Amino acid sequence: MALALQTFPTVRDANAALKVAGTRYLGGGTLVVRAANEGDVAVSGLVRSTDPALSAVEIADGRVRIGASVTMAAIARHAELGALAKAARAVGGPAVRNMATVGGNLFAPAPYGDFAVALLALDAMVSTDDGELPVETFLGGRDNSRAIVTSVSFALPKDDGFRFLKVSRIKPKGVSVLSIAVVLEQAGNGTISSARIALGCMADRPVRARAAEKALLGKTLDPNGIAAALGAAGEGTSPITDPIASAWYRAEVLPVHLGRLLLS
Amino acid sequence: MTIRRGRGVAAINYPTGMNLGGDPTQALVHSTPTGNFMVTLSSVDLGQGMKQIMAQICAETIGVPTDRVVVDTADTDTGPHCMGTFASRGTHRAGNAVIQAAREARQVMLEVAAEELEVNASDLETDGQGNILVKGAPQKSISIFDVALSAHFKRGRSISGRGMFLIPRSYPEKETGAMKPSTCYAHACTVAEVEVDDETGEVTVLTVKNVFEIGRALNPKMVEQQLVGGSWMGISHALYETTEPYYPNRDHGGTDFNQYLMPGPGDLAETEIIVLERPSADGPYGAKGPGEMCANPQIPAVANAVFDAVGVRIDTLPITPERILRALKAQAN
Amino acid sequence: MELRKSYFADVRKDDLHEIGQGRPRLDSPGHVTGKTAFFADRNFPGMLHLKMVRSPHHHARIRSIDTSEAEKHPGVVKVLTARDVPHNVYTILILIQIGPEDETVLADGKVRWKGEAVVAVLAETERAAKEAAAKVKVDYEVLPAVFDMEEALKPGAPIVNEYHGQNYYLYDSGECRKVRFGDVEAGFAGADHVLEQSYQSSPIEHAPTETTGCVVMPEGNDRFTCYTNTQAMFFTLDNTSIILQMPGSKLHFVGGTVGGGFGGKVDVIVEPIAILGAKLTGRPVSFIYSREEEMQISSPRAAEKVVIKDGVMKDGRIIARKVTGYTDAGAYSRHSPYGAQKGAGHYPGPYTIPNVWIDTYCVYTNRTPSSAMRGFGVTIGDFALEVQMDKLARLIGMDPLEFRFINAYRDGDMKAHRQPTEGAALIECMQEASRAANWPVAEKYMAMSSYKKEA
Amino acid sequence: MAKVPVQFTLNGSEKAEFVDSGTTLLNALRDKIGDTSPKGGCQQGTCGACSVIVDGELRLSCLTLAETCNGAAITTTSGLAEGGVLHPLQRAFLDTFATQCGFCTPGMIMAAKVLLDHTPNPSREDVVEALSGNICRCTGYEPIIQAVLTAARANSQSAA
Repeated sequence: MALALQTFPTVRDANAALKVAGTRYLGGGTLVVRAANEGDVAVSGLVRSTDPALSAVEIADGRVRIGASVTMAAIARHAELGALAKAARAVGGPAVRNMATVGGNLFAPAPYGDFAVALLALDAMVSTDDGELPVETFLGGRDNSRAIVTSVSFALPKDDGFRFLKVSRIKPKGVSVLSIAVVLEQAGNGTISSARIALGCMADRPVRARAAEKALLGKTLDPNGIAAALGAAGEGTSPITDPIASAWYRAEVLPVHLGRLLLS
Repeated sequence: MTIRRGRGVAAINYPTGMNLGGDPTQALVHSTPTGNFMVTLSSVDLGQGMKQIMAQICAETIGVPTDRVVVDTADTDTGPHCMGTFASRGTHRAGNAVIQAAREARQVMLEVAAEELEVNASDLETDGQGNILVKGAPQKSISIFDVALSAHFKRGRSISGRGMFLIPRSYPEKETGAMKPSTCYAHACTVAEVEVDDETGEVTVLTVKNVFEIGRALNPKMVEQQLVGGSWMGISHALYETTEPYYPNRDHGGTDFNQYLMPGPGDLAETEIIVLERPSADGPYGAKGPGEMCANPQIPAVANAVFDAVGVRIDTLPITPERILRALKAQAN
Repeated sequence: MELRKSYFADVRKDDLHEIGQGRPRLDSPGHVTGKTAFFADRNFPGMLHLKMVRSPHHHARIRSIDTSEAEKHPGVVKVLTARDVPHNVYTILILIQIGPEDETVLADGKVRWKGEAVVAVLAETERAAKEAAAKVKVDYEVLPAVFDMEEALKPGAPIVNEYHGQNYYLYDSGECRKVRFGDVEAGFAGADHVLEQSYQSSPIEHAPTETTGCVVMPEGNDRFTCYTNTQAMFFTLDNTSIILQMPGSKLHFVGGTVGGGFGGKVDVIVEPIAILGAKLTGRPVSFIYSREEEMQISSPRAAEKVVIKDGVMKDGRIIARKVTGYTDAGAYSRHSPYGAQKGAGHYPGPYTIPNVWIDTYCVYTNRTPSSAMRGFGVTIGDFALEVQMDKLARLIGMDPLEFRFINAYRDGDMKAHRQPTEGAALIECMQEASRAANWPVAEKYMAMSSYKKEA
Repeated sequence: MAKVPVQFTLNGSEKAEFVDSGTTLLNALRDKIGDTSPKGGCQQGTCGACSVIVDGELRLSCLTLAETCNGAAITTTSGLAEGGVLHPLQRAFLDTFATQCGFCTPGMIMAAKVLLDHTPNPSREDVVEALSGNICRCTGYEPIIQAVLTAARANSQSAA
């Protein structure tokens, strides 16, 4: 059977069509068309929606809502999303970034999904027609998620409040050994008042480093201040082993790279 | 974090050809009615530039500019036998066959010219621009265009030649291993300079200085292409490449260019290439085969540089950050 | 790049017109305009697409193959199994009398590596071929597999390939290719230091940007034109002729424009089965490896293990070198027996050593068959040799570059495989490297010459 | 099988074909329209050999469905030369000997063209980033980087 594509103006109709077994949603194509090209015959039909809301970026009252079809390239060049540009540029090469979408990145298995790591640190909300879910909850249940993601939303971090690092063996473009996103708030005396740290490749999907976050509270950003956090960085993680690196290596260098990111 | 710097050297040689199997290649050369030359082969151009080099070799031998030569390869209905493009044999074997074929064609061409000019063929020479001149009396000349027309339409001659180059098979002596595995050897010496991050095991190759001795650079620009690309591949082999990252465990083999690692355009070492030419006795215009050799010396040079930088030996390829980090941790204990 | 014309100027005449000129490549205009015709750029009406059903097991007995559902799948035109292949058991180097035939075009009763071809499906579209391939049912009895060369050589190891009967290639010289020169044990006994070290590599992929493949057109005259990216036209034609029991006059191969090879396209893998498909269907057939197949199914550079034992004197002379090399052929020979033997002819490297002992083994394991790659039989050996040289120099407290000058071969020196050295140039390469890298060595080394007469 | 219409401009000329639904742009261009300049190196989006320009943006034609390009303006390497005169990038690839096997070349030229269209005077880092999705196994990249920088210089000189 050919791989038929159905196009719907509304997400609602697309959601209905997705109920057919073997049907997958077509975002940028970097995951699902690749799977079909590689012989995944379980993919028998594709559905997409041309709803303009999926391609919108709205910024109001310090919060941003990014439509699920917005590409990494669009985020990277968006004047008001400069803080996120580094994370968006971490995905693929130029052509991939022109295709890969925010919605698709939420489904990308490790070592892919670097932007989802950023969304996790930003504590984003993921919207579908069924409602909104915290990104962490969404990622946990993504394997069984059938509803089309329509947008993600989060509070825009302050200029220096968001840090992102992708460690890759190949430059400038390569998949992750690991990626780290950090959202920090500091009190007037410089001590850390709030910290969210998200990790890529430290499990099959992005995970929070809660022990490290906790260990940063009340500390200053210097080698002594972050030492406990680095020691706890790997707690609760189960790094992947793949052709890029072993779980052992990822676990070994996570504190090194987290330390460099925090002190950068 | 400490970035440690080190440098390493390696020197190698590399055999041309596959003498242990017997190593023939044949070529045909003929002229068209207007004095262009067709080289017919079944040799394969993998991107290294076989077609261009065979054209230059034929042109040099016949005595015409390269743009007067067309290379027709590889069609088994028309091209005579070639073992194939491997074992650094393409230029060497096919080049020798083309020279022989072109010499035979040149001889006919000079004979026809001699008849037209009413001199002895042995008194003629080519000027490399498409003319045949009488030695010592260059005002007496004829164009190869006119010679070819004469051969085809007046004299009934075929300006053509057959070339065959065969290295007979060498059978290794059972007990001593006495054998002739190759015809000639190319040489290289590489010095690599690296930085190693001793907290992550990551290696950056800063510079590679490669000296290659390749017999004769038939086309220096194309030699440069191969040597630069080969040097990159050598570094790639040293630090990145494997289809079985956990060998001999078969799991986690890469299936795409994201998982199969090679240095990207942002990972390039500053690369210097110096070429020496000691013409080989049996190569076409002295050429040896540099295409494979050029990717070898960087591997041990980088390995030795890593040791020089951080004092650990990684004797297993590729020299990954993980292997270095494990060795550094073992060293610290 | 710089040409250093001062070296060897006395033996070289630079009086040529076309040779030595950096002429533009006549193929480049086609490349930059996208007009160069690679094999896959030929598309014929009615062309069928061939997809391979591959073994999911490293080593297994095939109890049964059921292709009935696949044959009924819409768009499927032909399904091929071992019994369709006239001469199914072959080996590439039989053309130069290096046997035995040890590999199946399509698996017959057994698979010996994960990814081995079992059933070929020809369909109107790639999609239909893939869907039908998924419907082929193969009943396997999984057998113990061996992946480690040392394990494979132990008594009682699972036999990988019955056509050999043991897990190594049997040369006329026995279980390995041997080189014996001088008295290596006496050399070790007289050495100031003896150093034995072991080196290891894993398989490496050629990774050409164009994957292996061919397009076959049945002509009206009972001949078959095969557009291919093989690196060896007649090697492929002649092997195809044997496999298909078809006179070579029926076969017409067109190639010579290849999107990178690096040794990865010397195996005869895609052409015979594609031509068979074209013969049995009367239709054009395309068989092009996916990138995954190129990465994991096509032959890689063999993994190698190299053990080097050296005897060295305090003054820097290496007086004995023993090398034991192991080439991991995977499940079938392909070119590996040649590569292992080429290694025997390459050791002990470009150095003059009076006592040499070399054993090179070609070992079978249950992995993707390996074959030739750029530097075949030499690349990993050079890694081992040159790291060993670095270790030896440091062991005796000598500069690594100077240490190489002391041992470098020169014209007339007898090599271990009993050929006198001709045309040496190692010393000059090292001298130039010393200058270029600002790595000074003693003046006496800069005064040396490969001609073996000191300047 | 359901056929769907695809209609777009390719290098300035109108193209209309019926293809199987789900056909990639790469296959539509190569098999239906006969433009074989985009190459299928992986069909995974990891090699860049199939790169084309769709409405000014670099795309991987192997992961783009042809029917999603209706109404688009598509540029491929085969359409760059005008009246037999090579595009400055093509000229530069020749002059710097930046092609060996040539299989990656059309994709490289596409990636470079998008860069120069937006950034006429790129830095080396810009070039490296622009080529980062394209694999070359022959050249070691340096000659290709030099080709793009050379083309940029030629452009700025001819504009001056």
